[in-house]
Amino acid sequence: MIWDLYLVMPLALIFIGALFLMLFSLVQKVELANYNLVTVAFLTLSLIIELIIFQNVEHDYLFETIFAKMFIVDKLSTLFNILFLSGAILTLLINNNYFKSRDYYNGEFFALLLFSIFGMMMLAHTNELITAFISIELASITLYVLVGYNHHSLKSSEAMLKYIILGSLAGVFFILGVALVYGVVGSTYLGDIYTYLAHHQNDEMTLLIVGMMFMMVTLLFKIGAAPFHSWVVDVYIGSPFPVTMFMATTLKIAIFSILLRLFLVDFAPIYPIISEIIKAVAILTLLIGSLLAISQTQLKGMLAASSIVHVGYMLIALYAISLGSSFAASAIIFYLISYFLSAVGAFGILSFLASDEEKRHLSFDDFKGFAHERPYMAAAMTIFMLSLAGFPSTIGFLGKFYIFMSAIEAGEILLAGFGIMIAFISIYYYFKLIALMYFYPSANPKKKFPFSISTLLIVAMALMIVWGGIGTGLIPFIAGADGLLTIASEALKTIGK
Amino acid sequence: MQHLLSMILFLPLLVAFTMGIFRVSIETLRMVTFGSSLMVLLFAVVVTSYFNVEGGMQFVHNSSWISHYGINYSIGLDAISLLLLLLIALLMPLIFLAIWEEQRKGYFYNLLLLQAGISGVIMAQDLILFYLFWESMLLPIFIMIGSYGYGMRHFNAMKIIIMTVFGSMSMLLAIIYLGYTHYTTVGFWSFELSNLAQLAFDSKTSILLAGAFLLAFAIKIPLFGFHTWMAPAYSSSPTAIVVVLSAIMAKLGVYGLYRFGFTLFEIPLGFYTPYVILLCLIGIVFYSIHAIMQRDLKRIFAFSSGAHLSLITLGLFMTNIYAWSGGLYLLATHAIASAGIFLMIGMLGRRTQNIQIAHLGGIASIAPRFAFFFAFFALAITGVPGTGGFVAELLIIVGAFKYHFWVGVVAAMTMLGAILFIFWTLQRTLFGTTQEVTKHFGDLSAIEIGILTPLVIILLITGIFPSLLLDFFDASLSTNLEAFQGGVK
Amino acid sequence: MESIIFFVLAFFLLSGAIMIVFCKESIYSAIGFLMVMVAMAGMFALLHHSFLFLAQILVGVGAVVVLSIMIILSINLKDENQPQQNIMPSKIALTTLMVAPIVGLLLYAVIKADFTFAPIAPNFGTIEAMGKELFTHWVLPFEIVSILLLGAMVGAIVLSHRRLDVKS
Amino acid sequence: MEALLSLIVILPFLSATILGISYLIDSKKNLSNTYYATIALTTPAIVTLLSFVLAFEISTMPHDTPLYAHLFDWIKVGQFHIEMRFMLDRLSMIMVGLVSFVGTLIHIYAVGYMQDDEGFGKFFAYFNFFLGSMLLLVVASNPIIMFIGWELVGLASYLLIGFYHKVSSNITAANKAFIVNRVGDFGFIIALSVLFIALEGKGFDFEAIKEGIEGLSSSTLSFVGALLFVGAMGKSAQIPLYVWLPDAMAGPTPVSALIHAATMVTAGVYMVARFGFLYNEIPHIGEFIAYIGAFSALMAALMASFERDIKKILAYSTMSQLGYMFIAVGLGAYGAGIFHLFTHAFFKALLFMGAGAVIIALHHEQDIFKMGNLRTFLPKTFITMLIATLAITSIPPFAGFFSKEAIINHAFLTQHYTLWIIAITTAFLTAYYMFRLIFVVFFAHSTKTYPHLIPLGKMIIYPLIVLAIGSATVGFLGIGHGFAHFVALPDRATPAPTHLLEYGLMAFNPLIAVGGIALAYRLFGTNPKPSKANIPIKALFIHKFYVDALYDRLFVSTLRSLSLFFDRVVDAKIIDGFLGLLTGGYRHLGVKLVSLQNGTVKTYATYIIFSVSLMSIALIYILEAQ
Amino acid sequence: MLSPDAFLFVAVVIFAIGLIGLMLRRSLFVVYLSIELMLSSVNLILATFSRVHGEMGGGVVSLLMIAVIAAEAAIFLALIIYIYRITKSVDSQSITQLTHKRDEA
Repeated sequence: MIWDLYLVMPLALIFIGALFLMLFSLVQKVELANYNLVTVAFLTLSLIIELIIFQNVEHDYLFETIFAKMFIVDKLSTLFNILFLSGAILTLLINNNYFKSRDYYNGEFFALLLFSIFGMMMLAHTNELITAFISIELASITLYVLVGYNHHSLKSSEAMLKYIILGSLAGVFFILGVALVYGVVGSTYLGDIYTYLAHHQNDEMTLLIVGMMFMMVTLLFKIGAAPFHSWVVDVYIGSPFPVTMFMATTLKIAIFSILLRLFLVDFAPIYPIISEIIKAVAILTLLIGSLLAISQTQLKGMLAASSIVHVGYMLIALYAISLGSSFAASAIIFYLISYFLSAVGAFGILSFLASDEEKRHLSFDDFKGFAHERPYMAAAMTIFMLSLAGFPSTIGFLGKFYIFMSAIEAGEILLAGFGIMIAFISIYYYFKLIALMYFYPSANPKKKFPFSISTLLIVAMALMIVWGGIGTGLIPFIAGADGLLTIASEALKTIGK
Repeated sequence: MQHLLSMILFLPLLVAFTMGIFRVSIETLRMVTFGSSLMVLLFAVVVTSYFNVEGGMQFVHNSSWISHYGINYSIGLDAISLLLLLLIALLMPLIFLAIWEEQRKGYFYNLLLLQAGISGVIMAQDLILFYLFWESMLLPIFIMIGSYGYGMRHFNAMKIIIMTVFGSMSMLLAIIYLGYTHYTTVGFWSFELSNLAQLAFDSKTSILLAGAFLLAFAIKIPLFGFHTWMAPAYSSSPTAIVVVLSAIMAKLGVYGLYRFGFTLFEIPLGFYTPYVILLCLIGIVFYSIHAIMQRDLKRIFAFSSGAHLSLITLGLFMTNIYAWSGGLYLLATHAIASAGIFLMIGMLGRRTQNIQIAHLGGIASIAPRFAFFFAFFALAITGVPGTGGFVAELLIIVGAFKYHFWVGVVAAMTMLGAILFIFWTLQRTLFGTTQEVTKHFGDLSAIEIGILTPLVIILLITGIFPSLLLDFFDASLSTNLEAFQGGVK
Repeated sequence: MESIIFFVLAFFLLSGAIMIVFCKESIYSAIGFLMVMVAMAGMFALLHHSFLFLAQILVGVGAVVVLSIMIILSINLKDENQPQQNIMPSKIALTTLMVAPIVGLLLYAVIKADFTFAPIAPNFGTIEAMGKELFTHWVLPFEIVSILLLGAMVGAIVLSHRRLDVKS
Repeated sequence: MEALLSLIVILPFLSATILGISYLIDSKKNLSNTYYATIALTTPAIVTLLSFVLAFEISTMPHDTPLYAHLFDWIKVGQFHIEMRFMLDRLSMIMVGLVSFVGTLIHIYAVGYMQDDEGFGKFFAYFNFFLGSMLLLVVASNPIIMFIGWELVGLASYLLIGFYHKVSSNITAANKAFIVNRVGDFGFIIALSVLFIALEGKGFDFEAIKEGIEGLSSSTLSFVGALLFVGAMGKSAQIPLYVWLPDAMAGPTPVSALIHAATMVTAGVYMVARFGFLYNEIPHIGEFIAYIGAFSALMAALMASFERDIKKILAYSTMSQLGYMFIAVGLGAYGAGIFHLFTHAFFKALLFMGAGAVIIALHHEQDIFKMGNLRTFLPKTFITMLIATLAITSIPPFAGFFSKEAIINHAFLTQHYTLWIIAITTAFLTAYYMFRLIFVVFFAHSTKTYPHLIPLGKMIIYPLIVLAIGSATVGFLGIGHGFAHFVALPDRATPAPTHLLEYGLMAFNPLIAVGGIALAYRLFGTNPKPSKANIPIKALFIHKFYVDALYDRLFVSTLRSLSLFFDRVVDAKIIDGFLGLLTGGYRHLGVKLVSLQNGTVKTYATYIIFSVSLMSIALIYILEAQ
Repeated sequence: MLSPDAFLFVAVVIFAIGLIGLMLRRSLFVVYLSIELMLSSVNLILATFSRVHGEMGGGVVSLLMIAVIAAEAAIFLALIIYIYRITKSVDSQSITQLTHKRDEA
């Protein structure tokens, strides 16, 4: 029981934090920085507990007597929680300046952010479809509001409008799918579904397969896979920077936590039936994502579109899971980590710049001569771009490497080749930014490196990316490329039945 | 001793990062980089002195990197790698001397990174490690062409990166496939070259795999048809980069073919041999003729490089001892000669701000030393006897005739190819009357002569006493050739 | 008897749904929605879900529909503020064609599954059974729904508290 | 002795290096001409001495035991084992002696001639470099080392022709010389490679080749022989690779004398003689060589007859005389060919140096029709040149008579009557154009005076005298085939002539020559006029058979337009065009796709629902397929 | 006796009508109501299946769904008011700043 309380602490802390901030936002005198600090404090506390849990947990049902077997705690969920929490912490810390520079942030922002995180964490823990649905809704609904938080900007409002309508539309498919699954199995516990699948023939569960497909639609929508990608670019561009960063770094990962749980274990027996659809989606996602990315004129749009491409890679691995690839799942987790680091860094620099100089719109042209103005920032940005492009010696390369490895293990050499082709195209749009930074003279004078928590974190991200790409086990306690993979595969080991 | 290679590899990186973090002044930076490049040269010389000519792969160091996939930090040297390592170690101090006056710090950082990348490519024995360095060395080149280059530098920088990355991506796919096959057939992961070389494939697969590798190297070399990045990149590059591009980078394509292509794919390469040889032969003629009407010195010698690299590749693919020795010999001597010529074009450009042939002329009458060195390197490129190029071309031609008569005839055309444009170039550049831009052309300074003289001496020694160098890698080469021919049979 | 009730309810349900989609005036749509909600409650009753029937009437009709209508009335939409949109038959046909596969798939699977109603337990659908089920098996989602409602509430407050100061 | 032999080659290179480095370091021109001249003259002098010592040594030894000097292993790759080894047999001994002796004289002459040139040091660096290369070519013990010398003399020739590099046309001439030579070398290297591959494993020294070719098929040998001769064509200016020789006169006159008369151009003849054992196996190729030589001789003579530039006349005459030599070596009379080479070196060097003296005296005037009456002003030059002219027109007892007569008679005796007629015609023309030169330059316009004549120094005159003595006397070495017996080359057997025939032929040749002289006197003896292109055939001769224009059209223009085609079409349009199509197409697709993202929710919703319905169709299909 | 298929059929049709509404109409109200319609139809499906299986789980889920519907309604209605305040319209296409053309300008 004490152990269970311990396990629930991270979630409880987040919820308490959300309530706390919700109430305190009524107090007008509190400075914004303090809200941020409090939020970060709650998140950090939660993160620390999660880290400890990660060391000790194997596979556990929280409060089994009360929650039945709905609340699962294993290394996978803990790992994902660690990612969300760090994503949120990094978002908040890196954007510290940005919050100060914009007058529309207040306490509720942080409360909503915590609610959203709570939803994602719940999603990682859930062992039941309705809980999953409600968690997704919780994470999404709060995120909708966050997207539209900038009430000075029509774009922000437009983004929110689109996100709400399309997100709700997509959400309906999930619950429809759940309903169909329930209709067949008579239960929404993942365990029961698994048992059912193990004892029945395929033709008895047509409805179950249909339900699985509809659930898939929602999940694909939320991660921004083509052809459900249309919202991504608009919403990313429209959102305030911290929210874009938050979305890019957390929500996608959260959805993958449930995707992995569903398709790696519980739906595994019937997953191969729809895997061809996943393959098509993966190909389409890669293609459309790269097409969109090369034609974006805004930097944020490019990053948004390229995030579609990154989803495409993970879908390759997801497809490989259905063909029995044993590396695919850890490849996805590794890729998520690598994308997480790179995206945090890239968006971090954008928002840092946006907070620094109001006049910057952060189009491509604003980066002309950036390297001569801020050499260290440019170096960091270069590292992020290289990592996103999958250039060797960054973590992004290893991420892609594992993905392609899983595809080849699954016997899909052409698919891997296609992925590599897309990676090749992505070189173009990422290097375009590097080119802009280095190839043009700077109009502005050289600036000093501003030592602040934001910049230090950005530099730390860059170092981690490099370390993740080339790091070995030489230095203990700092997980390099090898260590991260170990973590991923350890986490995956615990989700089995 | 064991870590000597690692020191060669990481010293430039270490220097670059330390200097970068402490934001040192340009004077310090210049001194330290030059010093580090001398240190690397010293290390390389020490390695050479301990090198056993008969010994195959040496100085092997192997430590685990990504244990899950059996990827190791695995480095080592054989005679051919050592040759390339010596080349880069020798050229870097000269390049740093050549850019001594440079005020932009980026030059030094990028060159240090480049040196590390190239050394890594030369030493790597693990395919993933190799790929890592292979790609990484592109970045400094990209940034330097784009930042400090000339002409349509942005476009050309993008072009070189796009085209070369295209090749390497295909190679990556093949590498992954190889590694996975090793896992399924042998039971554990490994990307170690020596392990992967043991694998057997059905012929279709191996042909595809070999093709993927070949594509990467063909673009880097570049063979005919994959070459359109070459002239633009050369003409846009700053001196330091163009030297590295022509002297080292292009050779790495051939080296890659030798080290990886021939070790991994003895038989499937046979499938490609006729096509590659055809491309090489076309290249020899095509590049030479193409160079005739170029107006820019760098472009002319870019095509000249292309022709020679085609010849080197030709030598490699004919797989007899003459052609192989000749190819590797040409690899070394052409590296030196083209480094010399491009360094000189850099010096010329610094004086005149203009390397369009139409605006030059009359240099010989006011700057005889410049003219001498320039003509020497140009002639060395044409393979005049007494310089190493002649020996190499002779060996390749003999090897080509051994392979097939008509191949030999076209290979012999290199003798004609280079002179077609080089003498014309010399005429328009050095001779005749002075023009506006060459009116006040200063002769070479002592430092510049100091940079160029070692190259001249090396070229002469390699030309007059070829046995010195040929004997050095003869043993390695014969062993590999036997292994290769054994594999084919 | 049940069949007649079912058909009546289904008629109201469908006509309500069609009203929602095809009526130009928002208020008619809202009335359609009301019809749907009420008919839905009837359906629940028909399925012996007495508690659901109650909840639907209370929450669905009592809260959601009323709230919607109130908002329609409060923002007092005039005709010129409504999007001018002609619903063309061709578009209807096109969209119908697009949803047809989805409907087809669902019906295909449903028919293939061949469901029949199980015999009803004595207390099926009562508050008691519902409560017991809820608090023995469904505590977790129940809790999270409450958090969802809280979050939605905060979000709604944030949205509606906004001042309109769009900078150009 | 070995050391001496090595020194012969090494010394000139060494001195060339010293001179070159001195010249490059001495940017302020502190070093005097004396410094350069001392080094420059010492070297050939020592070499000459050494060669005489060696010549003595050799002539005492049996002819089939040459002297060897092994320096080092040059290449050892597989069977390709090439030693840096020198071989001195009687043939190479003759050549070494000739080259070093004539070379020394020309060096001396050049010191006088180049005195005022600012590139004095550089000139002698090149000169010594040339000397070394030529000696390397001559004493090489295997064809590869010979080829190195072969190439290096080409390079030296390039450098020396382009010595006056401020005038662009001189460089063009130099380029032409080098490129045409390289075309020949292209044939040479192919021949060597084929020969090597055919003989692989048997060694590649001349001796080893001699042993090895026994087993080779006649077709291989023919191929090798023909292509070797292509190399000789280039170096010795035979049809069709002669075009560089007239242009090569752009270099300073000592260069013309040394390279384009006495030494380098004869390398081809030497090479064919060196490979005599090979050509003896394939007489039909030999005949081919002889015909090429004959036509070259005739053609050159025709062109010389209409030329106005004094040096170019001599250049054509060189080509013409080389033609004779090729007739000889082609027909297997190697001794006769080498003998003509030997005598020719004397009188042609003399002619060039005399011409150079005239040119320098007249302030670099080269048009013969602007000269005249010079015998009164330059008597020594006139006499020496007259001797040389008599030698070349084969008036007995001057040197040329003996050597040329041997060749012409050989053609007659081996029943190659066509060749014989050509050779006779050429001899007539030779006499005509050479005396045309003498008459126009030294006799005509007897009233002409030269107030600003530059006096000629001793350094210029003395070598002329020495060579004049040589031209007058060396012919006697050939009496009774003495020379040919001495060199001991593998001459093919000739039918012995009857005495009557022999005397008849001997008398016939000078008669023909006298006829030519008479014609020249009649046309140019008193009042010379340059020929005008008033009839087509004359135009053909004056414009040098339009060969230059033809080559220009055929090769230069073609290559240039091909180059432009490669640049503008193959690279830009085809390859980059294809790549551009790919990338551009992809970008275009991207833009199209972005325009589909029209930003309205309704459309986006439609996309999503449409996608779902597509997935539904796919799923129905999958489910049905199960 | 009614079969479950009848209920499911009605639910599916209502779901489809909701989808059509989303594709057809620009009015935010109709969009909102369409989504609610779809959610309700799923609710009906759940209730039907609960009856099919004869256990209360589906009913409970339906109950929770009603709460979710309420939450969605809250957000949607707040959105509608907000958009109406900004644009004086309930058109879903009243703000179009994020189109590609706009970015290029």
